Amino acid sequence: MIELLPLVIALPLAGAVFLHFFGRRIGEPASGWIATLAIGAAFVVGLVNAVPAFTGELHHAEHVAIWDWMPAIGASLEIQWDALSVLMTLVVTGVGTLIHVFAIGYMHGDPRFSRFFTYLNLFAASMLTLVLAGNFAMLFMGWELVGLCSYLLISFWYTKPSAAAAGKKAFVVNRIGDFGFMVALMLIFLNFGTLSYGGVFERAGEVLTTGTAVAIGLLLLVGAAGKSAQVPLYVWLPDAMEGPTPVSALIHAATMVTAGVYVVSRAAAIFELAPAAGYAVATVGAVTALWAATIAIGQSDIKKVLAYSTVSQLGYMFLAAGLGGYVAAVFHLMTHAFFKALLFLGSGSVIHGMADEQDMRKMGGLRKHMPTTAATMGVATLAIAGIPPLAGFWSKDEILGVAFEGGTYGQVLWVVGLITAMLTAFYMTRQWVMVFMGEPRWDDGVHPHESPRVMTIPLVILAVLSVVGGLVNTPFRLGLEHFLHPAFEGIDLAHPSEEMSVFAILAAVSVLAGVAGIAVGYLVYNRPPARWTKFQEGFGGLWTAWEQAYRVDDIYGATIVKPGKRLADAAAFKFDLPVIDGLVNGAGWLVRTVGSKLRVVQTGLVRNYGVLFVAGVLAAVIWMVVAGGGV
Amino acid sequence: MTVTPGWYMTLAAVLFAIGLLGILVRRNALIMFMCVELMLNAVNLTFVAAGRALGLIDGQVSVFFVLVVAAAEVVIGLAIIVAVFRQRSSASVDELSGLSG
Amino acid sequence: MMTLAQLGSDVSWMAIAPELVLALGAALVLLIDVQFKPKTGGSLAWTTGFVLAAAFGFALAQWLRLADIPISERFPFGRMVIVDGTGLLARFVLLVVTGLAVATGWRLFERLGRRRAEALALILLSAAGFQLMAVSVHLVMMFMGLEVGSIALYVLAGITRERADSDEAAMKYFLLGSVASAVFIYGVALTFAGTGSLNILEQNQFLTQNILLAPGVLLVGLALCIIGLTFKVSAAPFHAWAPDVYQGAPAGLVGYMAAAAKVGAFIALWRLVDLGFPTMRASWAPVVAGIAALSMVVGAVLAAVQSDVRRMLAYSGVAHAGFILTGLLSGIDGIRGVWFYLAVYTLQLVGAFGVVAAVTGASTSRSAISDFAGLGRRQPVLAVVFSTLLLGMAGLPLTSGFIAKFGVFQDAWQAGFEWLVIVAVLASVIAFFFYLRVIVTMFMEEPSGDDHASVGVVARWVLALVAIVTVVLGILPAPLLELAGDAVAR
Amino acid sequence: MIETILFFVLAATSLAGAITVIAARNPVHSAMGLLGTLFSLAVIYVVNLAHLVAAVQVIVYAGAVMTLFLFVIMLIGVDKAEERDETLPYQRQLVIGLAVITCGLAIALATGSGFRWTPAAPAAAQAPNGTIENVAEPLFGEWLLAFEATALLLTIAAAGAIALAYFRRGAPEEVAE
Repeated sequence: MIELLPLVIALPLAGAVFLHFFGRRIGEPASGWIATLAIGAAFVVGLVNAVPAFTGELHHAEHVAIWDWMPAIGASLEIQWDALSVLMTLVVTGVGTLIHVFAIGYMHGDPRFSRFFTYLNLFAASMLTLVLAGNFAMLFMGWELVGLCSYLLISFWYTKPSAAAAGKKAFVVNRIGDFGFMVALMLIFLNFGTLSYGGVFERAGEVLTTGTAVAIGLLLLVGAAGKSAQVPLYVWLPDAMEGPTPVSALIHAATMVTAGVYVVSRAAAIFELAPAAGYAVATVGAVTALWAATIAIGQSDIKKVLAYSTVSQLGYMFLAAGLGGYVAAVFHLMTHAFFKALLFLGSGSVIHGMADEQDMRKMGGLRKHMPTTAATMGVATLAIAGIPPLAGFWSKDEILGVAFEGGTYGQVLWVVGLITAMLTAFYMTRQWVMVFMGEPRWDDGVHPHESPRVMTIPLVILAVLSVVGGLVNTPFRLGLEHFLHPAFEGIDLAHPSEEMSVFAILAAVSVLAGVAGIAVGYLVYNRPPARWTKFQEGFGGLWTAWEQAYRVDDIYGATIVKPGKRLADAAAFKFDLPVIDGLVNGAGWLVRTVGSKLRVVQTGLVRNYGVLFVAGVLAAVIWMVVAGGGV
Repeated sequence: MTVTPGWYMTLAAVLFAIGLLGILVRRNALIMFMCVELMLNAVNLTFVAAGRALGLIDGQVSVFFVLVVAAAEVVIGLAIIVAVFRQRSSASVDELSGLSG
Repeated sequence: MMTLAQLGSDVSWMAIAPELVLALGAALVLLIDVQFKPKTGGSLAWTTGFVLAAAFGFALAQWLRLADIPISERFPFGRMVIVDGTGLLARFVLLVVTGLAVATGWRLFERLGRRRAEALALILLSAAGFQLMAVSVHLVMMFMGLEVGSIALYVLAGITRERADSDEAAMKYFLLGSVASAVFIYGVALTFAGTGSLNILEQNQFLTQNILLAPGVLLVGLALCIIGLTFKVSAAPFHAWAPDVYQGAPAGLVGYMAAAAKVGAFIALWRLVDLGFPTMRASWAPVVAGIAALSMVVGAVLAAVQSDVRRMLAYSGVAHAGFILTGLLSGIDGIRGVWFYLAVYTLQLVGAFGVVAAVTGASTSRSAISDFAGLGRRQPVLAVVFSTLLLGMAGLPLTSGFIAKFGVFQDAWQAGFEWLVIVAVLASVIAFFFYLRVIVTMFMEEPSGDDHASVGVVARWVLALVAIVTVVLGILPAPLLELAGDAVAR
Repeated sequence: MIETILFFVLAATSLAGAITVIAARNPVHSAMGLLGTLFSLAVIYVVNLAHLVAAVQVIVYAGAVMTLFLFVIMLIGVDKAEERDETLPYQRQLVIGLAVITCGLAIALATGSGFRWTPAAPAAAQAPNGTIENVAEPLFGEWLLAFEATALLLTIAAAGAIALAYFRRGAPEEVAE
């Protein structure tokens, strides 16, 4: 059945192509269902082929060649099917399918309904290209395609200037990361002479010096930080909330932003040789986690909270991956995909029910009107807050456990992670309470209503997954660890302590932190808004800073964008014209001058040519004899 | 003082060099051909002398092939001279500089 | 006493069947001309095409059963030639190039009158010569192949003898070429003296088993052999003949002249340095690298200042010779990249000269770039084909030229010639501009003067095909790369 | 001893002939100089036991090739003196420079190797006796293919000569477009 794997990419791609040509004619909701069918079928194909991985028969990575483009340098279309890609594929297609279904309801009535699904399918195909790639060339292809599709999706409502700007921003910031990624690939190619995973990772130990490995690791980190919205390149993600909510759920919870984590895990063999780069990854992750969590606290836009929360959780994954806890990182990636997709879709359901209202201060008391949404989002909130036995608890605890075992530095990061966990519990509770509890604070003329079945059923499924999803890897039964083991063969994986007492204490501490966060959130926000203000004023200027996201955008604007723009202007008119043109012209002039000087040699006279020939003969002969030690 | 094949080969080298430099100093195409013949003869002498030193007949066999090539080159070369001469009434290569740069 | 049976002891007609077919075909063409005195060239064209196809068929047949040929039968004719994949690939390229050249330059043959039979026979014989050169592992045999190929080319350069330019080209080519041949065969004689053998494989055997205390004479011999071959591929500083000859020779034949010599000489050069003298790598590699670097720089810089398309192509050919030499430096595996480069470059070269012949006339000698102004409007198909081929030569990504350049650069980089790769990339950048200049002229400038451009139906299709192949191989190089890899393995 | 004397005499005559080729003003004199070199070499071949080569040298070179040369010299009427002064700028200086370098290289190589240019030679190598039989055996055995290739060469020579120098009566002479 493994030969069918290319279908995983081909099906969504075919869906996109089909909808591109016929979508408008088919109209809604049929085009939505076709897209769903395409990705659903991809999920089924993936699932069928995942069976050997589940039964433990997939010991080594299987390869399916689609097209040998340049086999010599390992650049071909080739699927690598190992535990890591199995997991990623199932998450992408599985969660993706649910999001597609949801989107059918959410995008109801949009004039570009079918176009939306074209993009969604295209995006899914790109993401699957990325995770299924068997070499860096194909990975890069998927990487770029994903970026392109996210641009299309974020600025889907391109008539809104903010949406168009957000798309552009995502594109530009990602480009910065991509540059690092590209340089990393070049270094890899120059050192290994190939781009295929096998050729690189198996020989990493013998080929790379520590210095090179660190360089490659750091460059990969730059690329990953761009895609996975890490400090300092995270700024595009909150803005990207301008896109339709299913897009946020798909891109910013389940798929694209996890690409960075995926790449770091994939390149585990390189990071293993470069502990310094690993620490850099962990540090970036911890800083991001805390930084974004604080910002999330101050947000009042329902989606902005989730956006910063996503950034923060991705920081978590980086933290784990940087310390060698790849399984923990991938585990959290998976559970996060469940509950964050659920949260995004839930918020979408709320926005849908509230007639496109996104300000949480104008919500409240919605649980009576949207019971399913409220319940499922409640589950997700508990899950992300790390309340046992929900999914988030297990994965978050594993990350914290890994950090705790990671020496002194790891324990510092553990403290950061713990604080972040508490903050996460707080702001998520704050969100849920503000939206669903208390008195209604709606604008006039808003009549909240529960969303149609097509939207709530995915919510329920995701809620179930958020509850049980964590059970695949508990300290009692390391299912995921065993499952992923073949993909990390030869990698020294970091584990949480295996002693039950340590686990129990750590778990107790983190649960306590979560409960504390929930308690504060509930106590403060389940009251009239006046009390919130009082609470918030207690933080003084800090709260304002959080509310304004530390004004990072303004800072970037002032320090990078504006000078950059000015520089670009200056470059175009002052530098470009005289200097660049001068350089080009100068080079051209040099070539022409040298050329016309050399041309004189070509007199057209055979005897002159003869002199040149004989001189060349003598030079070559003497050089050769001297080089060969002949005299 | 015994003559070794090396002596003959040195003589051949000198003949070859004379031929090679002759190409550069003469402007009459016919004489330039003669210089090429001179070079090929130097090669033949080298082959014969080397074959003697090595005790191999291959050196002498090679001479026949160089000879055939020399003959074929002469035929074509003289034909080209005749063709050029019909156009320009001159066999001086210094006058052939229409193509340059 | 020797008997006939002994004489035929290791004769393998199959091993040289393509050359035999070409030689017989040449004789046939001459006989048809003498016997029937055809007014038009139709019958000769068909004969030539048939002969080329038959030769190709024999080569293909041998390729298909190559794996079954035991090692003992790989060196027939007293170990003079080798039966291997590289040699067969060289034949494929040469035969295809020959066919394309005849098809695209057919207008010239029509105008040659009764001389067309000789021209066709000479083309077939020279192809046979270069093929023998590419399969020989015996230096005198290699010399014979070289001479058979080259002497025919001297004549072809001057075949439009009524034009002073053509005569001049023939004379220059012949004089410098025969000097280079003499240098080559002198080098052969010196390596014979130095190693006691004329067979490349035996020379290598001798050198691996013995350490020479004073290898001076042998080194001179090797240097002279390398010079003789690099002359044929028009590498600097032995390139001076190329621009003049390419400009003076009839346009319809230049493509063949440039391509065929390159195929034969490069494969022979590879056999010489990598099969015969790998032990002396430390001596020849720097020299070859130096020649390569000089060729790339001189070729690119001088091409940039040309105002004649054919001179520009000639100088760019010098640069390309440098690029291919770059690939030769990486040892025995380098042949894959070299062969791929040769295949795609010669194809583009023949195609490009085919277009030049169509635009400026098949027997003229001048083809100013300004003659191409406005071609995009006059002959859009030709203009697009020419642009594609030029971009392929420039090495634009998504053309076969890019893959080829990439391959040889990569090989050279891995062989430790990083500096050479940097020079090569710089040269490619310069090269890009002069190729672009022609394209800009074709599409952006107003036509000047009269329009002579005309192209036959066959030539048009063939040229379009070459352009398509250039693009397809840029996107889908794997089959051809595999073929090249196969050849090394076999 | 005899061989030593012979060597110096023949070296002298062959070099004298070669210098005549490149120095004589009259092409006919050059041809005569070449002839002298060819004959000297033929004798050297005999001394080296290359009998058949010597015979062929006389017959083919001195006989056929030189006759052809002389014939063309007469045909195109250049049997008159050539100007001595160099017309190309720098040509003479460059050639002198190259000649000096060539001499230096030759001396360095010759002395560096002690005139032993054949390091592969076994100590007790017997000079091969170049009788017709001894030469013919490899020529038609191992070297058969190369021998056959000469056929191609001669065909090319014939066809090429016709293409370049045979002017058919009444045939249109203009192919330029």
